[in-house]
Amino acid sequence: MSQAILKVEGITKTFPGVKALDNVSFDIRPGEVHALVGENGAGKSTLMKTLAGLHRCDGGEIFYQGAPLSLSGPLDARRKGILLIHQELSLSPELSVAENIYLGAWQTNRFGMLKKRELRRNATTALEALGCGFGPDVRLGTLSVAMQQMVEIARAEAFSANVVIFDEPTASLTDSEKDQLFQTIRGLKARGVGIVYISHKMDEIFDITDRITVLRDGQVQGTVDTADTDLNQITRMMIGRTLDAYFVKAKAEFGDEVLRVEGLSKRGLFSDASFSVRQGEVLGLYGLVGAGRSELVETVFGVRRADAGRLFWKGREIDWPTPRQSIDMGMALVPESRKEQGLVLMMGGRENTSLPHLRRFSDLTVMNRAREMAVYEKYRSALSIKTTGPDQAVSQLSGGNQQKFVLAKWLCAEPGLIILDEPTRGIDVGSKSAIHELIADLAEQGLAVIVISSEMPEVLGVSHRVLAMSEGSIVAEFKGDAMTEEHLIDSVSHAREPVAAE
Amino acid sequence: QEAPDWLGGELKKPLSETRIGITVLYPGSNAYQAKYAETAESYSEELGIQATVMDPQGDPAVQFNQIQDMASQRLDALVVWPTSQNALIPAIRNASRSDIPVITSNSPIGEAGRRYVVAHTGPDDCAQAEQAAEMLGDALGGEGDIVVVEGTPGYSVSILRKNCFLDKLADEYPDVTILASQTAEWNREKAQTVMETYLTQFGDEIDGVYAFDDGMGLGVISALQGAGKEPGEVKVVTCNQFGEGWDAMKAGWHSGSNKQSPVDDAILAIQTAVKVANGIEVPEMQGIDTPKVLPENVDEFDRPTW
Amino acid sequence: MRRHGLIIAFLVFLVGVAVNASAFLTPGNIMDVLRQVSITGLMAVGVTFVVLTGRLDLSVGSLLTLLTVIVVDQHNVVGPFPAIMMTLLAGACIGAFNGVLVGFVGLNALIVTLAMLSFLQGLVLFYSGGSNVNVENAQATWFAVFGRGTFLGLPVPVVIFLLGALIAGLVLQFTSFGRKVYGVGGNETASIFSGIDARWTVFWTYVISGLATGVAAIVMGSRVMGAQNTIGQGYELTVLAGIILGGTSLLGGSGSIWRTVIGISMLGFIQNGLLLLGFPYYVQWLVTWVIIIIAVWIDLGAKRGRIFA
Amino acid sequence: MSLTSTDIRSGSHLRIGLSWLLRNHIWVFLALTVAVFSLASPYFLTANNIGNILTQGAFIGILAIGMTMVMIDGEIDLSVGATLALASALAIGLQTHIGIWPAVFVGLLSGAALGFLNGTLVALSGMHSFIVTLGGLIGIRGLVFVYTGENALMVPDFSYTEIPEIYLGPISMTAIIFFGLAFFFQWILSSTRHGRETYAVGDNIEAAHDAGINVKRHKIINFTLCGTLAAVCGILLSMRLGTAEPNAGRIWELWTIIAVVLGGTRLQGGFGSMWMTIGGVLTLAVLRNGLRLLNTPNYVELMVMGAVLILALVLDKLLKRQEAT
Ligand SMILES: Nc1ncnc2c1ncn2[C@@H]1O[C@H](COP(=O)(O)OP(=O)(O)OP(=O)(O)O)[C@@H](O)[C@H]1O
Ligand SMILES: Nc1ncnc2c1ncn2[C@@H]1O[C@H](COP(=O)(O)OP(=O)(O)OP(=O)(O)O)[C@@H](O)[C@H]1O
Ligand SMILES: [Mg+2]
Ligand SMILES: [Mg+2]
Repeated sequence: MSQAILKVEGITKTFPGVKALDNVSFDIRPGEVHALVGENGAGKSTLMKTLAGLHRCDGGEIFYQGAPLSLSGPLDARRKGILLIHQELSLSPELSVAENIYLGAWQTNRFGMLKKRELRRNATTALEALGCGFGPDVRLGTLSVAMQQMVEIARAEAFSANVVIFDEPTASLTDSEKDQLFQTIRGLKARGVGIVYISHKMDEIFDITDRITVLRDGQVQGTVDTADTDLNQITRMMIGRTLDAYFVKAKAEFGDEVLRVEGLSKRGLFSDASFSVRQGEVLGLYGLVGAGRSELVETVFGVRRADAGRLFWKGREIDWPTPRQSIDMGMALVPESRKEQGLVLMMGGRENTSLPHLRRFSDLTVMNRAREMAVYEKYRSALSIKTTGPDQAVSQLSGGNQQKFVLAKWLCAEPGLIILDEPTRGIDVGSKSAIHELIADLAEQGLAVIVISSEMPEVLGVSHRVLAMSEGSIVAEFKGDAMTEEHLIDSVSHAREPVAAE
Repeated sequence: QEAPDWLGGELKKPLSETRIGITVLYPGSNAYQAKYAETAESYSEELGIQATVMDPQGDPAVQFNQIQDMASQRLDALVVWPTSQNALIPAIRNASRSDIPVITSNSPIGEAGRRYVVAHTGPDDCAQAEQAAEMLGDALGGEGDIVVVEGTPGYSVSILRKNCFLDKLADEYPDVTILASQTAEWNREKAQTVMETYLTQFGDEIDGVYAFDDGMGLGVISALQGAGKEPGEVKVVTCNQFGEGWDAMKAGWHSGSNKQSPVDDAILAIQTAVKVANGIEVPEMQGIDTPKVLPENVDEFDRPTW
Repeated sequence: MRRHGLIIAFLVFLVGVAVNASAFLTPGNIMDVLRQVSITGLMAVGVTFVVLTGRLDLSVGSLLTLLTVIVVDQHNVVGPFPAIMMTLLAGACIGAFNGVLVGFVGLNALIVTLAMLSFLQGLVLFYSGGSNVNVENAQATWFAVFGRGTFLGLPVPVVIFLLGALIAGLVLQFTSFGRKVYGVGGNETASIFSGIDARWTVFWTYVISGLATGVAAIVMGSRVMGAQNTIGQGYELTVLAGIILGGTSLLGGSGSIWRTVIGISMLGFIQNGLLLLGFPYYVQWLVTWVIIIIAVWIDLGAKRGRIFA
Repeated sequence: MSLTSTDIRSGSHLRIGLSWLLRNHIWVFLALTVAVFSLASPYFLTANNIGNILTQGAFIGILAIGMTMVMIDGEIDLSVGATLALASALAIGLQTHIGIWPAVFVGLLSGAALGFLNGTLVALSGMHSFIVTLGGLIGIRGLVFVYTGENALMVPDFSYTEIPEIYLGPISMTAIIFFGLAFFFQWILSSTRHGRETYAVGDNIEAAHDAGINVKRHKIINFTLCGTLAAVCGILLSMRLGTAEPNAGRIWELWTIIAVVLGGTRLQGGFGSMWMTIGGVLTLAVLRNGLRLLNTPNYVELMVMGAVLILALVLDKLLKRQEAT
């Protein structure tokens, strides 16, 4: 293999109270896709932010194209050819696509005026190179998440990057969008660009990467060639043990119907959705991003109002509930965005856990701290959440641990129906399989479970029955042997033609 | 139409077609201003003239705009109670240049602008402050330690009531010492707060208090009562007596103030404006009386209704 | 140390002034200061609820004026007890009106309460016709007790203030309503997903703010035994400055009542201390400026573990 | 035209027009108020009165330009009223010592310096600008009093007040300066690097920072601009009044914020323009002038202003909801 384009030697980074990176060394070669994997909070994002000039490391050295690299900031890194595509998109919705591609690096003439024409032209070139279906003048806020991500990737073209870092790029992409992304990555690779690829999705890692570096608690566990390793070895390096099964399905013993929805419609979002779910059943809801699944379940839960439709809870028809009523009835919704919808970031785990059930944790409105602590402790250890204490602000936790608190806050209500919207997005394999086991457990305890996922193996792996949703309509239902990847893809890609349910 | 007696000339046009603009403000002592405005309105109605009364809310720039707007309506005369001695000079100059006569009421504008003003009417703030100095000096027998409670700083009334008082005191009562001087922003409650702090700080050293108006004077008296003082133990002198101040004086808490009638003030201003609107000569300066009100002669005055 | 940086800074200031002005730290003066801050303090306690939800209430100054005028004027008409009830009711209603506009209609709080500031100022002038109002039988009414009385040797305003602060503090720390206030302030969407009706929570904080201003107006009316239509002017800024000085975040979700009490007392002691040292009042403004910047900065720096952002 | 966006779902011209209107509804509001007052008062639609409105609006307008820059950044500046008072005091007070134009220059400099101070404090400390500038609102007023010694300062020579007495028809120099500055800053916003950065910073500060925009320096620049514009306003005011009042500009910051928000610029940043601000400023000026022409009592004016503001917010809300569906 050729000389490394970027080489990290012994870097260390400490945050108050956490040693995020501990003597980390690794390298990136031109034309390779180098995977970085590890549990939540292992330090992957921190390492990459250090390379992209967003963090300054406390010790160690970085060599870029053979020479020691010192970065004055993120723009400096981009100009030098190191581009980070963030875990959370890093764009400005009110600006145009072209302006976003060159965000912060706009060319100006002598008078400080933007060279708008040049900006447009260059942006168009970059967008065309990626085969994007939109122009440079569109306001970014009107694009879908996948399209926005393409805008970030267009920066790689625009700055002719030598190193491109993807931090969990597929977290909010559908399979077809993912395929498109992979094509783009292969294109970059062919041009000799060194690529770092961070993901929790192991199939992707084995699909696209050449080498894998495993990080654990801020330390490098080792670097291996992808061709020479297997899932078990990587898993063991990541979490110190192997997993026997990646997907567990609950025993199919169904009880009474818990929820039935008939003809639910909301103009512009979804129409005529009908389904039901029984005790002990795991119902999968599959669809492409933007299919309207989140909106559908949010409406059922009462965060949004429907235009039409009927709702039956345990056989009785009920009025459209408010979230409060839904919770009291025994419904729980684990929302898809933990930071916006799931957690009060400056509160600790304890207060977040009890937030939906204040009445249960209070006597005549006075909070009962002991009861709160007991429940908090139970679910913290059950989900093995890493914190320094019940009042540590959850904003200080890694994404995965945050996600576990979102789960904790809903599980502690012991609901009759739990709806999980992308429950494993951004969660490491270890925790992911823990969540899958949990889903199975819950179902076996008699809960009804609805799982929304854009990951086909997951939705097939955990559900007893799968609904496919496309452009706001439930287009197909699969169970038993009919639950195959081919059927699912088939159903959602023929958007308008309803597929016969099997 | 018959011309009223006080006019001293012929009406050029009927009173019902005479249009007068009035912009009044007396920062803080809104009771006085309210009575003034009320009188201005009721008296205009009585005369049958068209009058507009505006409040610049203490902001000279707003008053500036008001004068501009009234000038553009081509009123027959403007009555301006200036919020600032000098800031309105350009506005008044412009009005006078477009042949709209301006009368200042209650407080005069600065020297530089006098030539754009047809006449000035009203009490003399400076004279009142000097009276206050005399009353306090006399009440203390020419010597003692006093504290001062000021109005909102920066307005012409405050400036006159401060400087004229200080000058008079320095000239005629050199043995009266000023311990401290603080603003209470024409606010009764803040005056009470300021006085309480003085009492903590100086205790029994304080022999007298000068407050710029009666509202703040009443706050001072509340503080004295709170501190367990006897009526008259500390001499309180203010400018411009209000109804409650009159009561306090009868009860012995108040040692001197002066009577200034918003009714007289407003009527004089409007009469002058009507004269000017009809092209009748008026004296450049017309004052209203502000007699001293002292515990000795308080019964000679009616209780003020403001 | 981190949590108490504020208190330490405050103590340093107190000692500094006391060394230079002997009257400063006498029990009498401390009581005076507490009495003087009791009105703004009561308002600040109410507004703290609003600020904790990440919103503002700039209308409290005008509201204080209106309510003081109402309580004093109605005292002469219907007597003290009904007047007090009317004042509290009026305060709660106007708070509720703000609450509907901000909580339910979802309008921007800064602008709504700014508009309300103007509107209430107009209402005061309309109600009073511009003139001052006074309690007619000032000597004979028990109404005087709120502003002038003492209870167990403490001035009643101070007792009301501290009692109000205590109740408010307990409500915020230990009740589910308090938790909702912090939840909505910390992350409104997440709170809605957790079944909290953010609209009602916000609504109630404004009602509390209006009620607290009502109590403050009663103390004010009783202390002054009269009202003029500028009496509460500018109080909204003092209240906000006190809350900010205490370190309660304007973004919502973090802060507390004890911080507000400290902040507002600090302002009172600054004002009083500089008066005692004989500085012109405008020096007090300069000092307030410097202290707000330094205190909030230190507080923020301690929270994030770094001085510079 | 809204220069910040191009609508991807653009359909017919009608739709574009409608969506333009939804994003610029202030102009509809302005037209409405103008229509009402024209009918109600014969003096309203006179060249002289229009001139007055423009001049009167220009002062808040100039403050509003700076405020718009800061607000698109997602910040706020409450200290502009006090800053303008200081600039006007310096411009007048120093005249006898150093001459008219040097004094004016020092006035401008003081505004720039205070803006710089605000910006630096916001950037370095990470405090919310509401807090920093609330402190400034209190403290800078103190500086004014220290300098003026509580007195209103008067110009030594009243010819100073004739400097802005240049008219283009009924339009005064002050109004021309306002419009000139507004156009200039609109150009800055839409066509310069700094302007686009302003949107980027206000819209998504993390993204702007991660993209290597020097967010701190950027904010300092905008606060400095805002302070300088406040000083411009203060100097024009001193030329208008011939006097520097220590209380000049009290609560003007509130009127300024009201004007900017009325225009449609968002307090949370990332969205807005000078066009909107001009609309807001004119609407406010028309309302205040019209009510005065109708001889409404003071309390009615206060109540109407409050009500209109709330109405405008409700309208904005309804239109946004309309736009969403
Ligand atoms: N700005 C910060 N301040 C303090 N601690 C931080 C900060 N950023 C990250 N950390 C901590 O550093 C550790 C590593 O975090 P990092 O985000 O790099 O994890 P990660 O491997 O990317 O996890 P995930 O897979 O969940 O994204 C975590 O313990 C996290 O809490
Ligand atoms: N960026 C966007 N701009 C405008 N509309 C969008 C955007 N993203 C989604 N939508 C619309 O919102 C609706 C549902 O989107 P959403 O992405 O929440 O669906 P989903 O099926 O829940 O997807 P997922 O849960 O995978 O994110 C669709 O009608 C889509 O057109
Ligand atoms: Mg990460
Ligand atoms: Mg969704």
